[in-house]
Amino acid sequence: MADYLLSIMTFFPLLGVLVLLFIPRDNGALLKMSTLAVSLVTFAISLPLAFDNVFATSGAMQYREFHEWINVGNFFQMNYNLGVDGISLWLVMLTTFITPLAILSTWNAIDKNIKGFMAMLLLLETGMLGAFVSIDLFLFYIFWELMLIPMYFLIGIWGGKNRIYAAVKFFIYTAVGSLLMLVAIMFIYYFAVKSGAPMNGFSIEEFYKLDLPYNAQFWLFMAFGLSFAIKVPMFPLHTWLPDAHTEAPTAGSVILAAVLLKMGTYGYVRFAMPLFPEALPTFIPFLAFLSVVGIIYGSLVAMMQDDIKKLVAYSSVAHLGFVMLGVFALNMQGLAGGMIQMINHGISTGALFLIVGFIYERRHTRLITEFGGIATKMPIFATIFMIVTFSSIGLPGTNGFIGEFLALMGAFQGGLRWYAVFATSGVILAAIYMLWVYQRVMFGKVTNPKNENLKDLSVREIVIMLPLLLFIFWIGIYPNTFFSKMNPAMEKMLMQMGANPVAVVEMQQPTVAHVGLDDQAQTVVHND
Amino acid sequence: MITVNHYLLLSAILFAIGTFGVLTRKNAIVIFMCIEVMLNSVNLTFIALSRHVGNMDGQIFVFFVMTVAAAEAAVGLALMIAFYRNKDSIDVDDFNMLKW
Amino acid sequence: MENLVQEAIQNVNMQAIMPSLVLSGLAMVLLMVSVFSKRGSSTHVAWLSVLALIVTGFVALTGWNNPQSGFAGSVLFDNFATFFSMICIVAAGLTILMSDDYLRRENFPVSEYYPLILFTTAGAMWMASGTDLMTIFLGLEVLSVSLYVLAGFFRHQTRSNEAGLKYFFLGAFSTGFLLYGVALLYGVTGTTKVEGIAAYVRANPDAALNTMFIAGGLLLLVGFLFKVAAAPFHMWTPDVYQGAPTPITAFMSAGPKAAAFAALMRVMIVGLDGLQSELTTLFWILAVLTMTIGNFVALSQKDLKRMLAYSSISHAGYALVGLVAWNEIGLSAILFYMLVYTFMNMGAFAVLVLIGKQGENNLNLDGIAGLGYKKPVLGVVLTIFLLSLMGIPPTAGFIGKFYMFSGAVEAGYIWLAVIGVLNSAVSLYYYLRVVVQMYFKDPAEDFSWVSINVPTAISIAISLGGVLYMGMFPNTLMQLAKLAGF
Amino acid sequence: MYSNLWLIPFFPLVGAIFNGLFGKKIKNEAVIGGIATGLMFLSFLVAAQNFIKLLGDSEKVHELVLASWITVGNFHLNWELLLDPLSAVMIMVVTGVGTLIHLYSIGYMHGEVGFYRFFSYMNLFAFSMLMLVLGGNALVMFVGWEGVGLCSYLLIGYYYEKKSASTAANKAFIVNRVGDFGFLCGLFTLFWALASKGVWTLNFVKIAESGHLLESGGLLVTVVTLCFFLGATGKSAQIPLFTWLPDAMEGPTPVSALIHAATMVTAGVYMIGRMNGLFAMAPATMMTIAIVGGLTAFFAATIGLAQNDIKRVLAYSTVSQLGYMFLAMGVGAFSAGIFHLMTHAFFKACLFLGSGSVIHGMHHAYHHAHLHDDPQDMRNMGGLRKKMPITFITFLVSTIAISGIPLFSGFFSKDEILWWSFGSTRGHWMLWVLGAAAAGMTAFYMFRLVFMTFFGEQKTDSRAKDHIPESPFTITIPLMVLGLLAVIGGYIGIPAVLGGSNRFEHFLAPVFEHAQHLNEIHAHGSHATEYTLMAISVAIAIVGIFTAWVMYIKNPELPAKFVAKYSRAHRVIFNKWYIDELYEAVFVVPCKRIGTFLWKDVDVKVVDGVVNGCAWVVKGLGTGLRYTQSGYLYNYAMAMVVGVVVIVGFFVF
Repeated sequence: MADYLLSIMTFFPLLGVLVLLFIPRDNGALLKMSTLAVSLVTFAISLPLAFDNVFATSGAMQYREFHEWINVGNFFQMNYNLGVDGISLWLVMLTTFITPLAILSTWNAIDKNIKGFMAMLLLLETGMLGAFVSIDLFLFYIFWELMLIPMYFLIGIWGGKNRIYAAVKFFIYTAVGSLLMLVAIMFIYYFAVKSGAPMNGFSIEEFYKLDLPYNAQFWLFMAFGLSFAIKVPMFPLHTWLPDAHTEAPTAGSVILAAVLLKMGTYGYVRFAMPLFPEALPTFIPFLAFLSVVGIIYGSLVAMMQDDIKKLVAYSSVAHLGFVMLGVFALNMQGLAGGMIQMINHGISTGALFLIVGFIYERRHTRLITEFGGIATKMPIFATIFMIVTFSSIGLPGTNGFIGEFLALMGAFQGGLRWYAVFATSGVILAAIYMLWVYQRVMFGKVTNPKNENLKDLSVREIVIMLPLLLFIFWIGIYPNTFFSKMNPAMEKMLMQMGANPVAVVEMQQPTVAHVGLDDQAQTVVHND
Repeated sequence: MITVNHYLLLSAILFAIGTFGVLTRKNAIVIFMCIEVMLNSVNLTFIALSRHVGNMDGQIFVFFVMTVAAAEAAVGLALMIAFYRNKDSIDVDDFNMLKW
Repeated sequence: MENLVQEAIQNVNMQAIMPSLVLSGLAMVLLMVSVFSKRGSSTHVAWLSVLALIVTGFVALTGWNNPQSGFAGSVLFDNFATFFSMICIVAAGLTILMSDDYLRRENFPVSEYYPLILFTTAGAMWMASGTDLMTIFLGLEVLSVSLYVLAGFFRHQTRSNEAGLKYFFLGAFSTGFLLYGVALLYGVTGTTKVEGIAAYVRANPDAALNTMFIAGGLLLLVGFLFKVAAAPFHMWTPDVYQGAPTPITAFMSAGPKAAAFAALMRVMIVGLDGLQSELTTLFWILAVLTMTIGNFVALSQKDLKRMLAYSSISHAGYALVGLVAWNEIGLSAILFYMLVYTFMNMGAFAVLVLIGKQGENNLNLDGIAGLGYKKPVLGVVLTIFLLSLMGIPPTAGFIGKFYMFSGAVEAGYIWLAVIGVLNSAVSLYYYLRVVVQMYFKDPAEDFSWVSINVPTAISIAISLGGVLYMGMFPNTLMQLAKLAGF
Repeated sequence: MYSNLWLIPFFPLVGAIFNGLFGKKIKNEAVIGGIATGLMFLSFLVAAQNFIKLLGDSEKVHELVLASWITVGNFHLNWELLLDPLSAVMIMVVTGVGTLIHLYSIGYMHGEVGFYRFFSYMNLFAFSMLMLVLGGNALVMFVGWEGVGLCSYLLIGYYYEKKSASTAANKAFIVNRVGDFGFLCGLFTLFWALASKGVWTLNFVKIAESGHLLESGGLLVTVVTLCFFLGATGKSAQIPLFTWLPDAMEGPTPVSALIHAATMVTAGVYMIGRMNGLFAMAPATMMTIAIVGGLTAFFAATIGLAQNDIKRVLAYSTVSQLGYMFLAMGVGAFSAGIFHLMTHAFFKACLFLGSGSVIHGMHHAYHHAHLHDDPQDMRNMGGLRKKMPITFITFLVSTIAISGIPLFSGFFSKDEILWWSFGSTRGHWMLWVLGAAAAGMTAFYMFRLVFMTFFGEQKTDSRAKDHIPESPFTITIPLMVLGLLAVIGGYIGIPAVLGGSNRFEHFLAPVFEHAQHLNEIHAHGSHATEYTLMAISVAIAIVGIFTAWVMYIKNPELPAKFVAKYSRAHRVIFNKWYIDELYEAVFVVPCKRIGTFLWKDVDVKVVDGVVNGCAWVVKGLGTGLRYTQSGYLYNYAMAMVVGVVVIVGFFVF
């Protein structure tokens, strides 16, 4: 079993789709139950990964699986090459963890074509898991694209009023970026072929060792970077996100926010940055700048939204700005912050979307002005919403803080000082927009008669939220559970990016009045 | 002295005339005849060149071209008749249902 | 004289033309069968045609790894020819399977239809195996003349008439150019054999500077470009595809197009290798132009057949990328892509055949609103074909496109690959529009007229199997495509 | 040794969780309040035990690692607690005052729907505050720091149905976040600065040990400390971030007493004390702190002069008193600052609780009479000393203490601050002037408050007049205890000049002495000067009290005349110098405008416009190209011919 764990985990949901095909389409309850069961089993299959201590000691790929897949002589070869390391471990876990919750959240929300909906969710899970565990770039690309289709249908069929526009925009926008990446993938491959470097299909492990000229790295990074930046999404490539989120059904939004966006950041960490370490320094100022703009811009725009879901969507732009900034710091703190922030965003924003879903289910509107005073009617909901809000704001003791703190600290240390300062202001803005929306929705007197008879959360809804709350606090209070298994892999990855994991970018002269963006900082390394 | 070039020039002119006819005429039959002119100009070229290069391949080719032209004529005229039955016209301006 | 005849007879080697011979013969037999059949019943001819194709298929397969040269080097039935022959046979078979019910629905169950398809296929096989411009020309004409008839087959329908006529006129017109090109090449090289032309160029390296030679080569090329529907010789495609009976449209976009590509490749790569640098530049421009025009214009189409016609133009553009690359990957990619395209395009058309009402007035975007709910299986299947046409994994279309663009990248044409993928991105929009209509709109009609009949279902199933199999386990066929290259 | 330290924050945490989860089911106020208060008291006992142990211990700094927290690369951080004299004092104040206020709340919050919620929040607050003061590294402190901010938010917004309450809560949290921005920046800079010297730490003890690695008076340490100070201004309501505190009075009065007077708002002061080593190295920062502190003390006092809401007066008084503490920190009088923090905790808590008692009574009366007058408006009070004697006495005692009348606690601490601000190596006479002026005003407005509330004739609506009761014992007991402390709390720190030994300062010396010594911070000057200054400040206080007596007891019509005469000045002061309006105009409105602009114009029109524009252009091109397909045969043929001509022409020529 352990030898094929990743394959079993990845394709189990697909197997579930097959099972669903044989369930009558009008038997909604059975469909839901079996989908939930499939996703829970998938989660169970993935659990041994989380408990495996090998990740704490080794940064190498574990649970390797290798099969030759396509081999057309020396010029075209690709393999079924799976593995998981500390970088992808928690993202895999996040995926298997979030999916059952997302499924559970749709219990009453979906009445149209349940079978299709559930099949799409499971298909999506396979795509996501596959993308996280692929070591072969080609295989990764296949899973990467595979995710688009179910998401497209989730938005397009079960979405809101403007769903077609949103779905098509989502699909084409993301595809444009990934298609350029495809060309870049081909280029790397043939560069490797021509340079006679040892190869193993499109295995990134071999590609890491390539000695690409700077010029090539520059363009390749552009292609990869663009593709992932769209997925993240980084400003100004983010406009598909609010549309997609607003229109998507709750479960779709949750998965989109929790996992799909992580594909972009994960792509940077796993592919774009370590593959092209020489081009990386050229882009970092620019990308860090965009991250910071994303943080501030996303927050300011989020602040003025009148639709809660849109607000959360824009807040995602801001949150992922922190992730990116941390990753671009190129040191352990930053990367760890970025990585854990990915998980955090998955949990917190996922939870926020669920929360929006809960009230949407009750009131069929998401306009902030329609609400007010909900706290009196739904105290449990209010409490949970409050906790999630503060997690999203990044209150210490909750997960959000750990991520933001480490990311900013890393950025500060990694020579992105001024970026970090501006990014830190996002901490203020996050409080503004989140608390403001909380106030307008939850506090005050019930002024809208339609809100008079709102029911508090049902047991099912509480069950959905509890695991999320657990992790909000777990990561906030004892993140070492997660860090300990990420550290070796992160260290390895940073080396690959050409960075020293424990570097501190020194100021030129500690007493000079100006510590500028452009200080040509020298890297001073200290190990204790 | 009439050289191969003269033949080639003549056939080129014929080909051009045929092409021009296809572009300008509206009657399907006339267009078809223009195409025949083009094919025959090609035949002329083949024969001239066959003589010029000194082997028979070109002439053999001409036979095939003639055969094929005949076959095309049969099919083409049949199609025109079918169209005429439906539209009472063989003006190419009327072949205009399918566009854009 | 005696010697010549003897030599000629020795050189004949019927083995080399056996597949086309068998098919033509069987087609004629079936023509006779249909003459003596009762008017209005064509089913038996259809099945017999399929049988004929299967027989031919087996005959053709004997040519694999067993190249047969015949008629003094005018015909070469090698792996390349076998591969393309198989594509054409598959395309023809799928077409026939989806036609039977269709013809009855359209009240025109005329059994000559099937032998005509077989003739077309035979012509296509000639083209694929021809190594003399003469044999290629003959194959092309056999194919074309039969297709003119098939395009205009519904003689009571003005639309079909118009399609047939337009195809006929423009086809004949382009034949003129092709022949003129052959004549010029013949004048320079003194031969019409592809190998002979190549030998001439090898012997006279400055032939590439010879105006007549270049002009001849290019005019010849134009003839083929017309057949593969490359811009600016594509203009017939939308009209003809739209007007022709749907199965014929499907067939045209797969079989004959593959054959034209086969001839194009053979002539260009074997014969005009000396013009490589000029030709790759030209193909670069043509590929970009073709895919761009195809995709852009498809964006604003409402009629599904017309939209797929433009899509077919753009796919020809993608396939031309392989010729630009002019390398092993590029060429085997074209072979593979043609096979893939056959399956996915035939599949998509087969679904359209099923969902069309009599007269096919509903084959536009609004007409299929909500199809995914009323006919879920058809919806899913059509979606998969469309995804494959888009080039989304895990379908064959993705692998094909990836392989194709890989060739370009390998040869250093990165910008071409970039333009290609951007074009794919544009194409997403119009393919997705179909999906949008099928799934995101409420059903406008109940599609009660759609009856899924066995033969069409078989053809859809084969296409689907092909698309998925080649999408997920492409190794075998990619290797075959590689072996089929030269 | 001190291994039970963790119990101190743990008890309230248990209370918070217990009441939060089960309080709603329990419903019994006695149980809920009892658990909360009891746990606080347990916490107090543990704190006291540790405190006493520390008194007798020669080793004054003790760290207790509870668990690891964040381990990433070289960065290693623990959940760790730090007990030294400074935190010992703080835990005593927090648990002690906290217990009393919890007890008080049982009575005060009686009958509230959200009774359990209140106690849960209060316990959570105590937990956070204790984490703040016990935190062994900057991040644990920050957990507490933000935790108290959270609880403050929750408790200010306790009456969340009131718009003003939730708005005030938001304001408090957001303004605090501005401070946190500074705190975080400081933390990052500090960490980075130390890490580049090879010390990867946020641990307070280690920071103190490696402070010398940074250049004293250098830019880096100045930036770090200024950033931290920005954090402190947020939490401790100093200029420019003080505006949230008066609004925070929307919370129930015990909250105001515990959070917005006694404990949380002093966190900034504590933080500076905690990092005194760094601050001492940055004279520029110290100067800034002193000036800001002095100005805050002064300006807040001016605003306090004109307020009519009993709690608002106290709020501004708190701001002003906090200013004193910062003044103390700024001039290097760390222990004096902490001393004032402690005494202030006693008397200000007592004052707030007293005002709460008054409000409670007024409310009761209005409720009884079905009136909806404002129970907090002093203009409706008067003559309450007979109705509520215990409240009155404790209130008066505390007022005397805050006014700086000798023998009461406030005198000792305030005077020491004033002395340092004059005589310290980091002091200046102008700082003293600011402080003294503020002291005078403090005396005035505090007595104005007392006079308006407890003296004179009762101005309450006649229907409610006779229904004002003295509060129940749960309210009065804490009042009495705190009143007592307000009187005697200062005696542990009688300065040498008055014949004391300033035991408080000695106790804290291990924390502050080193930095003071290293950076040559000390107060100098003769005893004569000290006496003189002391006399002047007492005189000023008495003048203030006298003026208040004249204006509110002797000639009650005087204030109105005064207002009429200096109407403009009054209006400015009454409207708090229009600071809120200024911030609204400078920050809030532009921020919203920018947000709307970014959304409606930039995002929708520009960014998305480009995206949709691309799609539009592509589609437009497609539509344009489409019409080349005319349907006419000869056009198609023409296209072919043109194609042929171009292709052949291109390659032939």
